[in-house]
Amino acid sequence: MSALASHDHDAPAATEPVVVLDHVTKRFPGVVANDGVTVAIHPGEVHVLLGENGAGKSTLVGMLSGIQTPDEGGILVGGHEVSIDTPARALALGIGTVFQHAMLVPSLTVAENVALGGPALVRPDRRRIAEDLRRAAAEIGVSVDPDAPVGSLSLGEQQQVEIVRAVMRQSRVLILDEATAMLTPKGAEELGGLMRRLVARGMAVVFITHKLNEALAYCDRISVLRLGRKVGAIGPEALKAMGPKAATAEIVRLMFGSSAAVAAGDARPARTVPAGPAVLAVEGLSVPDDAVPVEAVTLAVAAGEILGIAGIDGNGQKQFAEALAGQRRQTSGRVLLDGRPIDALPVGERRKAGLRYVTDDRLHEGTVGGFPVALNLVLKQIGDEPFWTRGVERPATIADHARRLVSAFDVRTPGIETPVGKLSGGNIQKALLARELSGAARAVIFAKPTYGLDVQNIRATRQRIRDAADGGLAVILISTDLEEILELSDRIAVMDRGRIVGIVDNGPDARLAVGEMMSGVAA
Amino acid sequence: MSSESARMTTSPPHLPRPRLGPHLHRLATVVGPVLAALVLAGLVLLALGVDPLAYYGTVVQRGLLSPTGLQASLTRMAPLLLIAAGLIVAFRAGIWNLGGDGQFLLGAVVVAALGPALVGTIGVWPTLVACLVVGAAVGAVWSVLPALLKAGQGVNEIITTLMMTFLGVSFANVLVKLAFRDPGTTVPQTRTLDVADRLPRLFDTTVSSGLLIGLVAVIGVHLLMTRTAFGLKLRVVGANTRAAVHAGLSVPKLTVAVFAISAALSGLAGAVEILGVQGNVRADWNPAYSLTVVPLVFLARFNGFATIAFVFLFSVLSIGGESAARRLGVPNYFTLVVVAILLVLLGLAEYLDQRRRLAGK
Amino acid sequence: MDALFTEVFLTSLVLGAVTAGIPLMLAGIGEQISEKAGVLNIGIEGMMLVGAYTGFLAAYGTGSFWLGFLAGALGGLAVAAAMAFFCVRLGLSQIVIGIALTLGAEGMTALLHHFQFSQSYPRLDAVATLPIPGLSALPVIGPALFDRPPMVYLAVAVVVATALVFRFTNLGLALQAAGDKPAALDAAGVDVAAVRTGAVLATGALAGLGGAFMAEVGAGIFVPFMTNGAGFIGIVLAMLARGNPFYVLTGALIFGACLSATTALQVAGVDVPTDVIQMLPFAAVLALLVVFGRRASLPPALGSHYVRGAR
Amino acid sequence: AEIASIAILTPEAGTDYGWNQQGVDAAKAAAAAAGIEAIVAENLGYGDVRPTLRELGEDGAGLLIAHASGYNTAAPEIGAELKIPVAIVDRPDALAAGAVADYTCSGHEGAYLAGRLAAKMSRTGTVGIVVSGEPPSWNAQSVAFAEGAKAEKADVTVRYAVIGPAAYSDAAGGKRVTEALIAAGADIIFGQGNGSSFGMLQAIETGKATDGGKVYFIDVIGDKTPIDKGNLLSSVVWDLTPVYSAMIDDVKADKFGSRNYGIKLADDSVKLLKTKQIPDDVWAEIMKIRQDVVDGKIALTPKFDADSVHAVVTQLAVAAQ
Ligand SMILES: Nc1ncnc2c1ncn2[C@@H]1O[C@H](COP(=O)(O)OP(=O)(O)OP(=O)(O)O)[C@@H](O)[C@H]1O
Ligand SMILES: Nc1ncnc2c1ncn2[C@@H]1O[C@H](COP(=O)(O)OP(=O)(O)OP(=O)(O)O)[C@@H](O)[C@H]1O
Ligand SMILES: [Mg+2]
Ligand SMILES: [Mg+2]
Repeated sequence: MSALASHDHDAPAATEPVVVLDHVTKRFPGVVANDGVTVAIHPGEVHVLLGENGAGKSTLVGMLSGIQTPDEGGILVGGHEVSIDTPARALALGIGTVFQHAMLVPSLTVAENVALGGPALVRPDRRRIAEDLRRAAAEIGVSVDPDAPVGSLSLGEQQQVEIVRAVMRQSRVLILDEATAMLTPKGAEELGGLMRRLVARGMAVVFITHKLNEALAYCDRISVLRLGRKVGAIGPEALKAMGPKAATAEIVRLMFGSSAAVAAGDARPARTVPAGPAVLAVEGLSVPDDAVPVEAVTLAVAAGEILGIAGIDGNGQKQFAEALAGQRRQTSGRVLLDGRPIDALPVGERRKAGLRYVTDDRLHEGTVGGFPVALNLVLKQIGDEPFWTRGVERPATIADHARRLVSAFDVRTPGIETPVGKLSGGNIQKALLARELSGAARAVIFAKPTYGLDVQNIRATRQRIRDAADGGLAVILISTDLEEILELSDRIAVMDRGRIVGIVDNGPDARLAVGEMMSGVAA
Repeated sequence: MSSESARMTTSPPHLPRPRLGPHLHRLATVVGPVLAALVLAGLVLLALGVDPLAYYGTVVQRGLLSPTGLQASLTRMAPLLLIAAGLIVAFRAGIWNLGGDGQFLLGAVVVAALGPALVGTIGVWPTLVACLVVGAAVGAVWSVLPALLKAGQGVNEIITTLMMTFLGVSFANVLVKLAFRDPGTTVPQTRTLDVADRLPRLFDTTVSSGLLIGLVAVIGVHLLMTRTAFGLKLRVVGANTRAAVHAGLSVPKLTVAVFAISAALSGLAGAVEILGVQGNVRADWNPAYSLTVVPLVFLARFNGFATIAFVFLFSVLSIGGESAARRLGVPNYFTLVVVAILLVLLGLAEYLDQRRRLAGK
Repeated sequence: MDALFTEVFLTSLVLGAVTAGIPLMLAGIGEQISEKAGVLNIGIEGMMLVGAYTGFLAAYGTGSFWLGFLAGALGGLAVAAAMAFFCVRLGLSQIVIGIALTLGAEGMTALLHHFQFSQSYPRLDAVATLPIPGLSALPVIGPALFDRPPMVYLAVAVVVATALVFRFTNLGLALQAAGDKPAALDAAGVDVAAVRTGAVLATGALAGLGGAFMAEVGAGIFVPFMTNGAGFIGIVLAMLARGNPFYVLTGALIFGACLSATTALQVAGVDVPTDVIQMLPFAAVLALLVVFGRRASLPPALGSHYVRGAR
Repeated sequence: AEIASIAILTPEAGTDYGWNQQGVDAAKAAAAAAGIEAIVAENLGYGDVRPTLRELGEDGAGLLIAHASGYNTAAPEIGAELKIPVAIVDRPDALAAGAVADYTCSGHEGAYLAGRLAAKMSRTGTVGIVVSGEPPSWNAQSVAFAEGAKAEKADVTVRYAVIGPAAYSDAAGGKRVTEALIAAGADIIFGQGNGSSFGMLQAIETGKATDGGKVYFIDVIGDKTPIDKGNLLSSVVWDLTPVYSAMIDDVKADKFGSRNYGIKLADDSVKLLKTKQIPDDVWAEIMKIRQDVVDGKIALTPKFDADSVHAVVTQLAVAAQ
């Protein structure tokens, strides 16, 4: 306790806090998600909450936004004790939240989503809402189409809509739970600017992120959670006094309880790129899609090479990856693995041939949440020897396999029979990597492999990707995180509206070249 | 927007290997609500001026304790078990086959026409086997349209199977009246399979060996779904279609397979009911077993053994209830009320149990 | 043929189709509201039956058809309240509870009928009609459509009102959100359970009204099991209508028309088995599905219980 | 053989003023007359009655009366198993000495009279037949009614409609179809149904014939006078008591299974109900016709299949156009 609690750099603030979480405790079965946490949120400040996956950040936010209620402790708004037992109550108190996972109704338009919650038998004033939306969007420097059905928007666009909606509501407190995770670097930067403008108007902003550079760039105050406890805080003065370098080191120390170096965002370690024949070659691949069809993509990856595919989310990356994996029909083109055409093969055959695909949707596509970890680890080998003999399950073999992978890939789980959905995002991702990287692989496609993970898990995952390449696999790395692409890739392709608009070698000039291609400057 | 089917509940939890503790616990969560239901229904009886103890005494006596009553209960189980087996496969695979009654009835009608026609030429045993196969096949055929529409176009199977059932019930009547009619009688019904040519009875009782077929089917289906690769594939499809596609499973093929198995079991239930008990099909006959079995299978959480227990309970109640109603002058409708109260309370018990488990015990 | 197909006879056929169609329509609209909000209401058959019973009881007891309709709606509402409590509040399986409520309603109404009416079989008088000036004078459709009990017009008004609510109000948005992504509705500050409860209650009231219409206008009497599966046809209509109330109306009228067509053919002496004609509406719908193969457009959250904060 | 009790099984409640009530009441009356007990199992539905049959056998019933055509497969089987005589309907060919006898009842003679009556009294010249389904005894009565009407007036129009398959409880359907027949010109409806017949009655009570006058109802099996509102013209009333009494006697005399039973005008087990809606002179004429039937001057053969009904009514309907 004393080791954890003695790192308070927080000084009393000049302003009265607008919201105070006063020694709140929240327990879930088998876990204390928040343990006597006290956090004060001040108007005019961006308050960053940091902590590794499962530290309790979202739970804290949940109590502010009426999704969860504290088991112990209280919440003060404007100095008065309140009970925030429903989301409606939170909204009424002026607390607006952009949740970690999109909270929009896909079948309604943007404007209709904003109208939700209006008086029942009244006709929503779509025109006024649309105007308000446009105005608020302009304020943030984004553009939204009020009449677009939400289902047709990319996840990034949806998150923008949610931010615009929260801004529109003129909340006193705006909570952004990992709001930048789906944004492009430029979008994230714009959001940072917006947060600064909002606090300048006296609003309080709570900002949760796993990206320390973002945190430091926009915050006034930082609170760090670890294992459900608040283990430290850095106030505005202390932050200024420390400077970014020292602050980063201090935060990492607080978050992980060690002097772990900040690995994510480090410079690219030197790698020798083997120039061999293409292991995975794509020739003129076209994939039909209602929203973003993929058109005539040609590229090749050699053994031991990492080809990064950069691009703003929703530009056909998903369609491309699915077509490679065999989950989607292609209209034309060829896919060759070790020179052998595989485009006629179904998913399972492609996997047997050595092609692996780590999906970006670990929860809804990569795994079956209600099934145990052990079964999820053989999900793509159902019926195969040695896990099944003549179609009959061999539980012992499956369990052995699972135990081996769980320890090799450091999957933190109570047991191999635990439903995989109960694990944290980082550990689900490790399980996914374990499944895809084990066995005789030849080429791997990683889609947004570190999305939503904490610093340590990001580091571990990126190391896996490097190790995979070093072990002689051909790697395609699809990511919206430019830093990640630059850190890992040997060559970088940029995808825009379903086309590859260019491929460059990674190097000192790559950032500029890729950035230009992504923003459509160079075509 | 989504091609996923409607989810009736959250997908069934993965079953850990059976241990004794949970089974006893499960038993306790069944016995409690059964008793509570009896008390509640007893109050209704009191209101009707009937002695509840006498009523229940008769139900237990006639449905469970008396040899003929017990035999009747066991015989009644056969078609219910087969239908339940079909529902377990479908529901675990996330497919809401509500067309069991149509599949059952058509299987029954075709078998009723075929049996008497064959038995004279190929003998009893070959006839029985052929009829079982044909009944299952007819059931499966009646699911082809919903299966293809679901697999190919994502058309919701609740609509199509309900429609096929409405259609099937009428079609069965048309077949009985126009195609398979017994010319020897003015009653619109098929020819009758002689008692001697039906499925043999078990030992020296009146229990039809259909019971064994039903038990084998439910247990077989349970093992299929929990212990085999094929069953796991179906469960993956049921739990998460996107994950199934991602894992390289052929969702359309598996969907068609699920429909075929599920409907074949319903058709087989029809065959067993005809070969084991009825001997023929009359026009307008429709016992509508499927709809009563659906909640039983849900309450059993798609577990085969629990299903057997619930089907047994239901059979005892309906056999004993018919008798008690007559003896005590309560209209037979009262059995419906008892079953309704029982279903609600069993559901409620499961809810309380789940909440207690969530609260961490 | 002209000897038979007189204006009076044609009128009666259209009138019969409408009378048979209206309970189906009310049930279908009701089911549609529940389904839109994410609740699969399998108990609708029971709600109709109870509505038929209470509606008849009140109309017979008070002599007022209006009180009968009111009582029918309340009867359906009472069953729906049980459904809402068990399925929306507690989250019990909608299938189990729905079937249980239907079985219970069948049993209870039959029991009550047995003790009250099974000796006397009381019947109601004809319902007074409200001719709509001008329109009621039209040949055939005038008397069949525009010289009907006010409840007929009201039922059609319910369809229009439902369509307006779906299309133009915040409530319509909330209903859709509750069935599409309840968590988003919750986060927007709307109580999902309240919306769904309201939807289920509305379903019960409309189904009860449909049952009461069947007993008061359709039959003029209550007999056990008289709804005869109308609730299930309502479910099918609602699912086929893809959220559009006017499709429910059309579908219900088609079902009614098929019934009248059966009668017309028989009365004309055309020897077609009734069973074959009864198959027509279902076969037609299936044929449509095969030809147009419409993707399922059911609300994604249909049938699943919403728990705040769970994922 | 000695016999201490008889048992009757009916598909619906014995309070329907119709088929079920007639069976239950007659069984009680016959048993009382013979000084033995009657066990009643009503409301059994159309499913599997084998368990009930076995139970009644165990309870000591010396004769099982399976009072529904749907029971006529199960009952002989269980009767053979338990060695108890059974009485069934609609399968005269199943006669087996000591074991099975049939009492396929047809009020066709009465229905013929009803047809004569209807044709005499119809103002519009059109009469209607509404049935909830097409079981053999109703078919026989429908045919006889149509033939009677035709015999009375060659130019009478007979309209026929079935509510729907298995529409026994479809009261709304009964009303709708009856209204259609009234609109088609019928001012007298010959109605056969269970729960649905109350819907027919309601349509008749609340409807008006095409000539603006009252519509009348001719019922079957039971006597609905207690619940009549002035529209009941007549009924083809059955009395099964003599049938059951004869069965009991035959069981006692060990002659059961040597003959089938039936109801007929001659012994008044079928008769036409006289209501005050029937003028005395008309009634007198009808009674004369009755005598002719009893005497065999008018020969009537029952036709139990639906095809015969369709043939007769189609011919009549087409002739009308
Ligand atoms: N709804 C819930 N039910 C049960 N346990 C929960 C629930 N939500 C959170 N927890 C528990 O609370 C802990 C804290 O979770 P929380 O979501 O607050 O973490 P976080 O800091 O937001 O993590 P991440 O960075 O992954 O978003 C988790 O480890 C988990 O065990
Ligand atoms: N309903 C739940 N039941 C049990 N545990 C839960 C539940 N919801 C969340 N958790 C736990 O909360 C922790 C973090 O959950 P949260 O949803 O905030 O993040 P995540 O989506 O798992 O991970 P990431 O932040 O990487 O997206 C995990 O440890 C997870 O096990
Ligand atoms: Mg998280
Ligand atoms: Mg979180």
